[in-house]
Amino acid sequence: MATSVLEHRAPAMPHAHPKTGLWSWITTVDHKRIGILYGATAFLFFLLGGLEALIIRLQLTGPNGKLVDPDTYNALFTMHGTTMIFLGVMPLSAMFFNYFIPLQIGARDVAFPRLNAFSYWVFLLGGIFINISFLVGAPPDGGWFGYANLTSSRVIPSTAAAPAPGLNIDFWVIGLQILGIASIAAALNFFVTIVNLRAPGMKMLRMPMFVWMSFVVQVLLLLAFPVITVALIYLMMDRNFGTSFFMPDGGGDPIMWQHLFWIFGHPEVYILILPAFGIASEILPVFSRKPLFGYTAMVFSGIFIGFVGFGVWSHHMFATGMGPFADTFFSLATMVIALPTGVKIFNWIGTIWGGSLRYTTAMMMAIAMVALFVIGGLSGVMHSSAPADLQQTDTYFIVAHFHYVLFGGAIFGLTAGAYYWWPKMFGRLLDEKLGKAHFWLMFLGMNATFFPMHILGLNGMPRRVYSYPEGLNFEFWNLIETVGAFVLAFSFLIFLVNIIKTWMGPRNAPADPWHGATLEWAIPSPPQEFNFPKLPQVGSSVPQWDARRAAGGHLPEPALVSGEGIHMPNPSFWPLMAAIGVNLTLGSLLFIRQLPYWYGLTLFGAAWLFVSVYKWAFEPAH
Amino acid sequence: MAQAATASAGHGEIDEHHWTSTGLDTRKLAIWGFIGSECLFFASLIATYLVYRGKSLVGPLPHTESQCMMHGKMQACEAIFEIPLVTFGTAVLLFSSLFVVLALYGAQKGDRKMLITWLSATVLCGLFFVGMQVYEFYHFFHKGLGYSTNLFSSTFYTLTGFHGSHVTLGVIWLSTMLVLALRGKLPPEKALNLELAALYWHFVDVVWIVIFPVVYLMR
Amino acid sequence: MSAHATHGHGDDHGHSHPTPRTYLGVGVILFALTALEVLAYEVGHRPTWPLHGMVEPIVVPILLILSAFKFFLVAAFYMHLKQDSKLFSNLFVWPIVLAIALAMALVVLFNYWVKETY
Amino acid sequence: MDTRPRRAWRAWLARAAVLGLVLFVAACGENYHQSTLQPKSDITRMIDGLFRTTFLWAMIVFVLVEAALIYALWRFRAKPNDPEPVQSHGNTTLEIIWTAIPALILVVIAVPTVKTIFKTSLPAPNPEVEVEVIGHQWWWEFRYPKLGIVTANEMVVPVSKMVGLRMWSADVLHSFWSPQLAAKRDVFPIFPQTKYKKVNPLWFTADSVGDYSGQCAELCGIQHGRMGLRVQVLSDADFQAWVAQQRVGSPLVDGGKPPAAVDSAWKADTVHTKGQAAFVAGGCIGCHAMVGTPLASALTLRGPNLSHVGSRTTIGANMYENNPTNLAQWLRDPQGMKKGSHMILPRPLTETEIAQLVAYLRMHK
Ligand code: HEA
Ligand code: HEA
Ligand code: HEC
Ligand code: CUA
Ligand SMILES: [Cu+2]
Repeated sequence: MATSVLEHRAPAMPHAHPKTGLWSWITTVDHKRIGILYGATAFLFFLLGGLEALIIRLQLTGPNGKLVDPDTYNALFTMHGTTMIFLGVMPLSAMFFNYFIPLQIGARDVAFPRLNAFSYWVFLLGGIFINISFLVGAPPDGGWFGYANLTSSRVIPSTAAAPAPGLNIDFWVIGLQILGIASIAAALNFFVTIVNLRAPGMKMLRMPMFVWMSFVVQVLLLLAFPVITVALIYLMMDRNFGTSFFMPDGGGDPIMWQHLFWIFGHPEVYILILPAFGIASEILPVFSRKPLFGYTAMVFSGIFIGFVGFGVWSHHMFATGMGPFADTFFSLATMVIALPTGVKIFNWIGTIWGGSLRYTTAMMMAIAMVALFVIGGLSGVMHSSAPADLQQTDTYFIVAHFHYVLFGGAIFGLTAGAYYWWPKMFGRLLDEKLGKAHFWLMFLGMNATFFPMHILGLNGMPRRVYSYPEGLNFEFWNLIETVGAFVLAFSFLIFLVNIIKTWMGPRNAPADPWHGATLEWAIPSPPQEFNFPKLPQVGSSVPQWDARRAAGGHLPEPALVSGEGIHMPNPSFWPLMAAIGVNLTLGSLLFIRQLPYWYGLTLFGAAWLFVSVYKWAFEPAH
Repeated sequence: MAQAATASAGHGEIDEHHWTSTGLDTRKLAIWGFIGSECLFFASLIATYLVYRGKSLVGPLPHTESQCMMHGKMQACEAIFEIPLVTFGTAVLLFSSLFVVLALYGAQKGDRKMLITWLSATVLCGLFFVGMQVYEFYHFFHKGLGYSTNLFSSTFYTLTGFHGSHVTLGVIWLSTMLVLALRGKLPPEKALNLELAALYWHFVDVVWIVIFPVVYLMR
Repeated sequence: MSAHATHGHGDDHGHSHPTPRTYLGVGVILFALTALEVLAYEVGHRPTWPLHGMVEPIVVPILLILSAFKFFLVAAFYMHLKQDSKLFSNLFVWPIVLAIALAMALVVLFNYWVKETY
Repeated sequence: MDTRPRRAWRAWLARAAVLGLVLFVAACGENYHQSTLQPKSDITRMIDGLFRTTFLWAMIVFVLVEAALIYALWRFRAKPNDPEPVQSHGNTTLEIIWTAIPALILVVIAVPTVKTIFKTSLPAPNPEVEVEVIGHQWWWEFRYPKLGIVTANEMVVPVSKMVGLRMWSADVLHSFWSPQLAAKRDVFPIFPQTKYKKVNPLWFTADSVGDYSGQCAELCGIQHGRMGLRVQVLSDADFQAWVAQQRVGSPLVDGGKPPAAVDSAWKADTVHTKGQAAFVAGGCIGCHAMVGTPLASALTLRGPNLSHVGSRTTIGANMYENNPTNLAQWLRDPQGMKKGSHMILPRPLTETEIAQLVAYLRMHK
């Protein structure tokens, strides 16, 4: 499909696309390659976020930690949270969206391949932008939800002149706006892809569960990101132009920021977890040799989670004193989310119940994701009780909750996906022995790191403290947590070793190593550029199983075909150019407070963007 | 594109390159999805305006006289809004919505004259509206309403400013279409290109339909 | 492939294509509604005008209803939602519902459920 | 596979489980001096009861779900030559059951939740002691408007009397948290210009005498980690004595003027006079109200009121014990003691001045 405004110049003939080399990656519009780019980039960011976490853990190992300064510590957890969420889990999910949505729905590519490339480049440059802050010594340090008015520049309007605010928060504000553009563009793309490019016969209620959950995620992204965009704009104005959106001295209200942030922020947590739910729903049936239990219930519970997810945001604000009616409303609404989530958990158990379970690494990761997510979910329900949350909020009990859902849920789910789909993406099976070692260490390390946080939180350890005194007896569990974190780091080193080892080995993966149920297993590993020589005809939600059954239990290895006559989109270099334009335009806003003539760079960036978009629009798409 | 599917339809066989599961055009779907997303963008801006209504600490205020700081001293300031001018701008924007459907009609029917006439009219209306807003902002500014003067000014300028920038983008987009039309590159098969721009334009218009009463008319 | 996709832009599903006459008619109504809005505003805010007492307390509802109606007309006729696929209508209506719900929730949260000072 | 290592594994597992249990029990013990699990007031008991209800049900769900999962993992593991499992697609009755049972559990949690919300979120109806809590970067100010007291970082209250707090902030958001006595609530900035003031309430009736620590719980900048506080619960008699002592020279009593007798006693005391001279010369008065200095009545200065700093057990917001060594070091190098704190001395003090100031500050109990 073309994005161009005009196609009159598009010659309808196949082009010879360069297949290798740096240029081919820079100009690629192939969803599979973009997926790999997303994955590689996000994994590096994840390691960076992990490294930040390790420093946090080292600092907190014992009482009165002196490893880093308090301000550095604030920057570390801010960037750790921001990195993990916006540069780690979201783009790791985007890797799977990119690679597997088209494959699972039987499409040749996403709806707008060049827009897809654009999303990636914007994400990459935005991620670099926000991390450059470390190099210039001004890393964001206002926490990952950047509460105003700490993040507004006029903090103390007293007689003593407040020091000129640094660029720390500006990096964060602008970086998130850049990343938001990437997310919205990608979400629009996948949304349209799922609605419109499903293979013949694939009705909505025949879509693989991963595609369904991804679909819900795209809707959430489209609806939630505009809200934080507005909030960030306000914050930027407060910082740079003296407005008072969140400043009480001008009549504004810092709580406004909290509402706008969490109206985005709560749907965001489902944006983070639903892809992992989808992945688990793919893996559990395949390795249980049973279809997903309660397909329809799974679909509707996912939709319901997304829907209700928009009505619970103030559970992050119970301590702000919203009054009894708001507290009641948001408490009850939050509790309701346990129901559809429970439906998911029970249906997963129903799926493995009576099955014939093969314990591959992917399967173990997926099962662990179910087991660990339950723990995080249940602590979530404990927070949802507003008065109880008055003790829990801003303590390590919360930190425990969200690492159980984010690490136990999202990261385990995504890692499961990596093991499951690795052979499809790279034509090589990851080593199962190393995989199991990775799994057990990760499982152990995860619980050692995050379980004690429950105990510490309930026993009075607040979060975001750069050190704690001796007398409170926090040291023992903190020590265990630090050890756990290094076990986790070690498990990821094993994963890296596994990747490298497999990389150097031969391409040994068959098209369908696991006896999968969905369309991506019907084509060679890795797939050819056009994915499907002929669009598949789909008759159920498990087309590959249907085919296998029809073939008497054994399917021949699909042959490579020439792809003659299949028009694939042209590579293009304008998405990258446009992404640079976006970064120039927004990035230059960093300096408007200090040096007004940087407006020049902003205008230059806008012009650059403008030209790139026109070039893009008028370039032949096929 | 969907229109090219004609060749193979009805034979039980699909044209793989133009297949869409819903039969709807992919780009049109995208623009609608984008519009849906934009609803939340404007909703956030409007909600902030509403929440902060009446909470400004100093003048000038939209509908009433107030005390405000001007030329370095506190003094009485008149109400900011001038309803007749915006009403006129609103009407112009509404008309432009009408004009662009007429232009689209012309494009679809291959009526080049109709297309060019109405499309030019649309662009002119859009330009007029942007001009009206620039004039309005300038005027307000000289009545003492800077961007950071009070909560009203900040929320008002941000909301209407973002609407205005959407109008500006729409004008650029429609002008591009106009140039294409003038060069004869907007034949009926390509009318969809104009339809997308028109949808965006209508959206910007309906946002104003909400902003106008909520911001200008509600006291 | 479903039959309707053969019709090009997917914009007429057996309904009659609107004509410039329809568009014009809608335009006239839109203009009239705007005029009514302003009239309501003026009447509502000028104590000396006739009907002021009646209109004043309901100015806001009047404005909201009129603008909702205008919104509907533009969306249905100019944006072709009346003839186009239901999917497009859903893509517009549900976000609007959410948007209104959130905006109302915020207004309520800030104005009715909190006591500023204790 | 050889069974022996497996057995060894199991033994280890058993031992680990026992150890885990012991540790977990220890985890809920009295060792933690800031624990939410050791409520010492009416409101925290109420919240603790609610927490225990939710915790109980969460544990029940946890055990059932994980048990079912683990059982299935063991029971349905693949065996060689397994036939294809029954291809069940779902079961509507089951779906209804496993929606309905959790719904019931939620109702059981929701009812006490709502009850407690209505009991805890409103201000105290008629408190016997009223305290205004004002968050500053990074210390707490406590004012007792009716008793005429201004103090910092250590709140003193009588036992068994309802204490009503009215809380706000002088700069950014903070959150007042006293885990054993009052749970927590955020405080929001109120500046002189602010028209719409958000003052948050909290209340508690402490049920036993003691010294309880607490801490700011909302990220508020560089020293958020060390924005501690203490609440001392005294017997009624002790509290009355404390009040009488603190009223001397309080900005809320006589504009900070001490009674004439006290004043003349101080003026005769060289520790006082030298210290006060250093206090003025060192620039301390720029930020601290202090009895006897010109700004003794000021309520809006940057730093805590020091009129009775000698009576406090800690300095730097519960960071250091209040002893001569720490105090001297604090004056020598405030930034080294608490990096980023807003105490920036106009000039370094001489050792003599420090000695004089320490003696002076400690004298003012
Ligand atoms: C992947 C991300 C993710 C997910 C899925 C969730 C899921 C949930 N979260 Fe969590 N949450 C976060 C990420 C996530 N959260 C983050 C990052 C924060 C902190 C932000 C910050 O402050 O930095 C946070 C904070 C947070 C708070 C605010 C705490 C505070 O700061 O004071 C609350 C309060 O209600 C909450 C509740 C919930 C609930 C009820 C769920 C539910 O969706 C969970 C539902 C699941 C289950 C309940 C388990 C399975 C169900 C059953 C087995 C059925 C039977 C169950 C019962 C009958 C109870 N979360
Ligand atoms: C998906 C999200 C996610 C993930 C995966 C993690 C993973 C981890 N997090 Fe967390 N965390 C958050 C999201 C996440 N976190 C958020 C949102 C916050 C709140 C921030 C805030 O308050 O603003 C937070 C806060 C937070 C805190 C609280 C800080 C505080 O409040 O003071 C702590 C403390 O222990 C912590 C620890 C960890 C640890 C040990 C891991 C480990 O699991 C990490 C394991 C991974 C690795 C160890 C990587 C391996 C690294 C190497 C092998 C080194 C090689 C490196 C290079 C090549 C560069 N995190
Ligand atoms: C620029 C302002 C400023 C100046 C000047 C200043 N202080 Fe401070 N002082 C503060 C602030 C702010 C704090 C609270 C620091 C914290 O805990 O984060 C403080 C805390 C203290 C404390 C601890 C109080 C307590 O209860 O915890 C003492 C004692 C103190 N200052 C003494 C002095 C003396 C003596 C001088 C003069 C030599 C002085 N200060 C000068 C701002 C100032
Ligand atoms: Cu004050 Cu944190
Ligand atoms: Cu939430």
